Amino acid sequence: MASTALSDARWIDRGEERTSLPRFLLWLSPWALLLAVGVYASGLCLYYGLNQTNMDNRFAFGLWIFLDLGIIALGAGAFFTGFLVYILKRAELKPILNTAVVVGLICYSGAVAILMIDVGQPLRAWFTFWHPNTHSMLTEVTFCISCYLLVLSLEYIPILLRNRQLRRIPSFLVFEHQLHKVVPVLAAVGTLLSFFHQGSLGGLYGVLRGRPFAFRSGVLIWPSTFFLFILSAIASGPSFLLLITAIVEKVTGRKLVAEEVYRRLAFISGVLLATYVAAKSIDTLIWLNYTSPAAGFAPWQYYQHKPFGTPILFGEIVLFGLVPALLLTFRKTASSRGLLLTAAAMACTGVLLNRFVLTVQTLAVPTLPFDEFLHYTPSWQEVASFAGVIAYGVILYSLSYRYLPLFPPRQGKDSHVSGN
Amino acid sequence: MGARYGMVIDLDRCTGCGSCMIACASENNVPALPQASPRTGLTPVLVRKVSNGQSGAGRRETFIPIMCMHCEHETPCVKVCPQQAVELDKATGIVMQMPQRCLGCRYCMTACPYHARFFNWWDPAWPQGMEKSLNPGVAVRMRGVVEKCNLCHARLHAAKEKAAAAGKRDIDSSDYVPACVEACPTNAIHFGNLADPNDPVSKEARSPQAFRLLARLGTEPKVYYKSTENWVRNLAEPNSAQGSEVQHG
Amino acid sequence: MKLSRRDLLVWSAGAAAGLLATPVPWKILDDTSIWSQNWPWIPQPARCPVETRQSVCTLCPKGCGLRVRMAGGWAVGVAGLNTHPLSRGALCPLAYAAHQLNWHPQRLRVVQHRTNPSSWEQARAAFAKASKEGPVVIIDGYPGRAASALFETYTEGRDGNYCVVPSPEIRALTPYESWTGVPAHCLGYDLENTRTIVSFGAPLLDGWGTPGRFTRIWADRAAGRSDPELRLIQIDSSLSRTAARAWRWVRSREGTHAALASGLARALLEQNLVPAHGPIPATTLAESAVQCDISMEAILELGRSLVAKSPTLVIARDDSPAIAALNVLLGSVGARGGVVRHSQHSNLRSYTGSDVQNARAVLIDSSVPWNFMPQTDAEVFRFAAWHGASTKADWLLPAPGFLEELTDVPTPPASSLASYAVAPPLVKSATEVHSAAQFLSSIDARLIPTEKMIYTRCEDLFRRRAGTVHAHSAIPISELASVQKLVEQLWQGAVWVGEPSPDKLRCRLQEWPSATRSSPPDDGITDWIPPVMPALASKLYVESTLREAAERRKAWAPATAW
Amino acid sequence: MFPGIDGFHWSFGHVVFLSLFFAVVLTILVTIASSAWRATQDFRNHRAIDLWWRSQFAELPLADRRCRHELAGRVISRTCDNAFDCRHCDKYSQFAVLPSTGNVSSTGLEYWRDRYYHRGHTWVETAQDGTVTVGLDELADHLVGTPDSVALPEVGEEVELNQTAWRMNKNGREIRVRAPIEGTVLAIGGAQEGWYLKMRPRLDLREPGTLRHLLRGPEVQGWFTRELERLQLQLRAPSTPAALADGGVLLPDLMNVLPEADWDTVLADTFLEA
Repeated sequence: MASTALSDARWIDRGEERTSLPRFLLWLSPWALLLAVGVYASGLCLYYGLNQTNMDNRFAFGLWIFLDLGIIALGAGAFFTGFLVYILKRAELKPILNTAVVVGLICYSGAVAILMIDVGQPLRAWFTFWHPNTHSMLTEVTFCISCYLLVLSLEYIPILLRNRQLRRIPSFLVFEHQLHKVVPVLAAVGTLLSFFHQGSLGGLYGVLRGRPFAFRSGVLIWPSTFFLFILSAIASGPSFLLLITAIVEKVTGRKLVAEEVYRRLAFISGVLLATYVAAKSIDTLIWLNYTSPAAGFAPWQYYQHKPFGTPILFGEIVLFGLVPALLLTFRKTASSRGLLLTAAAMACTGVLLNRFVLTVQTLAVPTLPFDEFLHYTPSWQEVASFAGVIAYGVILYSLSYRYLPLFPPRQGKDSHVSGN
Repeated sequence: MGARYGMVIDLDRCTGCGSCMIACASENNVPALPQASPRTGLTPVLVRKVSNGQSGAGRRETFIPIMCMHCEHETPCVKVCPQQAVELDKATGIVMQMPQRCLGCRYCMTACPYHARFFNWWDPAWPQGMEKSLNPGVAVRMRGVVEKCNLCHARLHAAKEKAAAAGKRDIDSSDYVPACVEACPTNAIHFGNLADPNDPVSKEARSPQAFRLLARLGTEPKVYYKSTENWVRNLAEPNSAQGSEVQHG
Repeated sequence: MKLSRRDLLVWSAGAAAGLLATPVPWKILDDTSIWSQNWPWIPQPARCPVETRQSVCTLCPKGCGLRVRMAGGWAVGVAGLNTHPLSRGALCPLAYAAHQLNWHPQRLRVVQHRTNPSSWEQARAAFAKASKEGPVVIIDGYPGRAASALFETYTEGRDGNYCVVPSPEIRALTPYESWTGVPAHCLGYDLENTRTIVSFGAPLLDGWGTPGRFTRIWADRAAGRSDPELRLIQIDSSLSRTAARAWRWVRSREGTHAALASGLARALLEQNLVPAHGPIPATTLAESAVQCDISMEAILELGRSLVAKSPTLVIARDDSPAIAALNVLLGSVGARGGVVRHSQHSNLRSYTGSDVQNARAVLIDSSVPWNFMPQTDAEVFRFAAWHGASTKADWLLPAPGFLEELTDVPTPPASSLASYAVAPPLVKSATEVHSAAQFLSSIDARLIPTEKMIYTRCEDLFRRRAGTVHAHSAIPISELASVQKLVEQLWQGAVWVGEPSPDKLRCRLQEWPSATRSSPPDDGITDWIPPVMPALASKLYVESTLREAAERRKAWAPATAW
Repeated sequence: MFPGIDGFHWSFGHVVFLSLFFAVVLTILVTIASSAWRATQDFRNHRAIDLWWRSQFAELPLADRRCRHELAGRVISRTCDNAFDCRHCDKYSQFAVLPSTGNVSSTGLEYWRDRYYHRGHTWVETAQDGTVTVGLDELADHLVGTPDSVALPEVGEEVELNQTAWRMNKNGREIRVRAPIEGTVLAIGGAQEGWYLKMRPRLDLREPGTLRHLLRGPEVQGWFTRELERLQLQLRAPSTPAALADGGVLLPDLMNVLPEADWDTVLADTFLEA
């Protein structure tokens, strides 16, 4: 790798193997294209309004809200890892801390971006800070997410400043040095915020008295979904990190973190997921037998509409809940790479499924006795914006991986094998 | 506790002509856009056609005008709005929507079990010159905000001004009649103050034939319905209902 | 001390911080919401005082009373006039948005000659030329007005034809013409006093007749009662709006109303429910039962319920004589609560294809349904306020729109009493428009202009001293001091209503009319369809599923949503 | 929320919620502000340079971070945790400093007994008048040979310990030579007399600790040996002949001899470039 014109070797950490710049750009280009399409679609929605989507008065929330809840749940790995490392002092998870931060940043910034398109009057988005209705879960969500996004960007700065070239600038390096000292504080704040907004996102639907399918009884001002969301989020977060790391290892063909880190993540994820499944089952039983009938809705009514029958409930709790929980918890299964990754993927799917049911199925099932079961297909603009966010995530992660020390310096760095 | 305005709608009298829908839209400057559809249109009052599900001679149909029910207790939309754009007016019991404060998050729409809230998917528009026929009393809502029935609040406002001019404290009930009530050719919609036990409407609301939609949700809607037919009264609660909406493709 | 840049920075930062503590920036921020509410492209309603005027709707011949809210010289709202004796404060749904119609994109604004823009001068010249060459035919959709009289005198002058395209209600009354010798325009139904109504598909609760008239009666005397004072029996192939609300809905196969009528007649006779004199229908009970797909028992039962509460009135949708004959059998013609005569008009000729045979010019008044089109090679001059689908005419002449012209409102179709009202011009037209009457009198100076004629009609009313004027209260016309008073009242939206016609209606039926369906009228019009829909009608036809698809196609498609 | 905003009512919920929220915001802002503030403070009292060096030191590969005592064979293995700052190293005194003996090395690389060596391959030679001379050592010389260009500091310039002493350019690669000692530049030597700096050290040379951070005697021996091993490994790039057999002699001007070797890494390891 002699320093030719088309080389960014000076920017890549010494001794780290990275593919050549042209190949890297080649890898980025399709994502960049996707991102461009997404930006265009979002532009349409902002310029012409939400008539560009297929949402309507009855399906007032659509794909986007599902996306937001989904990726925010998966992004929970960021705060939870921070919590484990800084608050609970689980040093063994330090290697994936940076990855966790980047993934978290991607998830949250993506979600906020989509939310900005999703509201009919983005110009007035700040009104929530202005006339806050503290009884609304959405207020809590807005406040916490915006704060936490700030926290994440602050946590990202030190990683950014450790870039090989940037760290040559004394002021950057010193600032990074100082910032690094206070990161635990940020982690603590982030944990607080995240616990709240993950919960409030669950509360978002749990409080909908008018939608007995989603309405849940709870404690104090919080419906049960509040706590279930926290649990499911911190359960799936580690799994998602595990998955991402594994994928990166596959793509780059390099060993990034110790097998032990995987096991640790899997175990944490598994145990939490098991707890979640238990809680979720109890909650579901209470809902089916008390909450829903009290509102005048016989539970069977919800599940008589295909394809949203009882299988979806089974899938949510057992297939994508209990099964991965067990697979992840037990060392025997978790030590097999294939099983481990499958289980992690299933765990993430389960949480996404849960978010899907709560957002989409809630609106699809009728409330008025003479309502029809509704169908809705997102427009290409919605899908494109969705895809755009994913592309944005891939690009940001690729750049971070290439130019920033996401993972600890590789073993064998000292044996000075020259990169190719 | 001030007035509690509400309605009793006599479904036996509703012929489904839709006068209420048009009168409402005209009174409140609701735009009518060609690109709208039954699911994206703005119909603060929406008359829905419901059948008892049978076919042939045994078939029965009825028309149910649905508007904001102005729920009194735990008002779903008021609770969820992140920025106090929806409020339950203490003095009148009217659930007020403040479009100039709405950011169009549509959370309230998902919260409303009656689908009585509508989103301005398009910029409001009228054919060339037709804006001259707009009602001066009501401001036009812009794209991207939610709107709904506010019991013709402009009329209440006018009535109050009139009363104030006459030096009276309370408005004359004949001065405040929502457009849909006024327009109904069969007087099917009765409007009045439910807080006043002597008001004919509150008497009617207590009649055995009166019912409310989804009353068991516990939101205390202030729009009552009334019917002599059992199958219609059964439409109040989902698990006792047989009926289904008649969809004309 | 000298002010260093640092001091300046510190000072300005402090100032900024201090400003944040005051309401000013926050208030300004808050106001942005108002700004974002008022983007320049969002239309704002005019800010001016609103006054309420009374008038009569002239969109169709049914003459409903209106309360029009006016602001800045434009109509901004329409509501029913409660003191109106016929419409009784009710309107058809479309009327509530009628004030939008004048701004409809389909509004006809300039004279068009075969779709090319032309001028009134050219139109006049063309019409004058054509009328010199040969007879002129004038077709009217709203007989009885001063304008109609003007049309008549004009055509009488030049051996032309004046004929009328009757509304569906009048059409349904035509069978009685031959049996009673009274023109259908002078006949009506005494709905107020009848106790059983058998409707053969007539949309009684869906815009039939003067909408408010029957709906109010029904609401007061029938709605929601198990044993109503007024029994409404609806015979329909499908569950129509009226059927859905009727006391009984009898389901008969599509297009078998006449057959059912004959069957009913047989049922009545066989059970001796009616005096058996006069002719007897050929169709047997069994036959009609088979045709209509109803059991014989059901027909017999229907027959019994027909006479259970008399007086009984049979109302048909079309002009099938077999159905009309039922009224004769029941003795309801000329009787209280039956088919009655309300006034003595001259005999009006309903339009038939032969009328335009040898005509050189055909003038179609704006009141004629847009879907009416005579088969002729004569030059057609069509007056219309809106395009509708009427562009087939050689000349399209922009007529006054809603509330734009002074016109009088004669007795509405199917009314039981004669009535007279005046619709004053409340709003001005944006472009130059002329009614057919104005057009003719601008050509022929000898014609009496309608304004003058309306005034003379008021004089006649006043001279006859019969009937009552319904303003805020009902005043016997005899109590009015002068003609001016009457004119004043009428111009403010009052309605004159005459007394029941004194002379008895005699009806004789030679033989029972055949049950075969009468051929549809040769102009192809079976129902009145508005030329255009007000924009807000989309609430019914586009933004909701309230109306049946077919209905929507029929009414909305031609009305071309803007 | 603020005076003059219509339609907003304070409630208990607001007080609790908003105060909590603003507490959080405050915490976040304070943390970032404080770290920024402390950063500026570091610059003000010259800790910044040291911090900078230390965090760069942390980035160095382990091999470059061996403790001098390990190099001297006094301990089996030890990684320096004090950025080579033996002046303030509590471990330093734990080991007796043996006098250096002999100056001939078996590696074919010479080092002088009276010179003090810095890990960045520079040496310091003290003069009687209290000044010092700074120059590149043998190994560095062999690597770079004659540089294409050299940017020496101005006379009178202050040079910081472990910071750039001067820069050289060879085959389009920039090489930064770290200063072995802090002081003021008195004179500079040009190409013919070999690149060197004559400096007046900031600290008093009579102080025993002044040059304590630099390698001497057997330490240099051990260090050179390891450095040569490293080079051996690194320069054994595919398709290149063994540049130096064990115990062999370094060829001069290696950068030209083996252009295809991974010089990026080699130079960085040699001149302590993180």
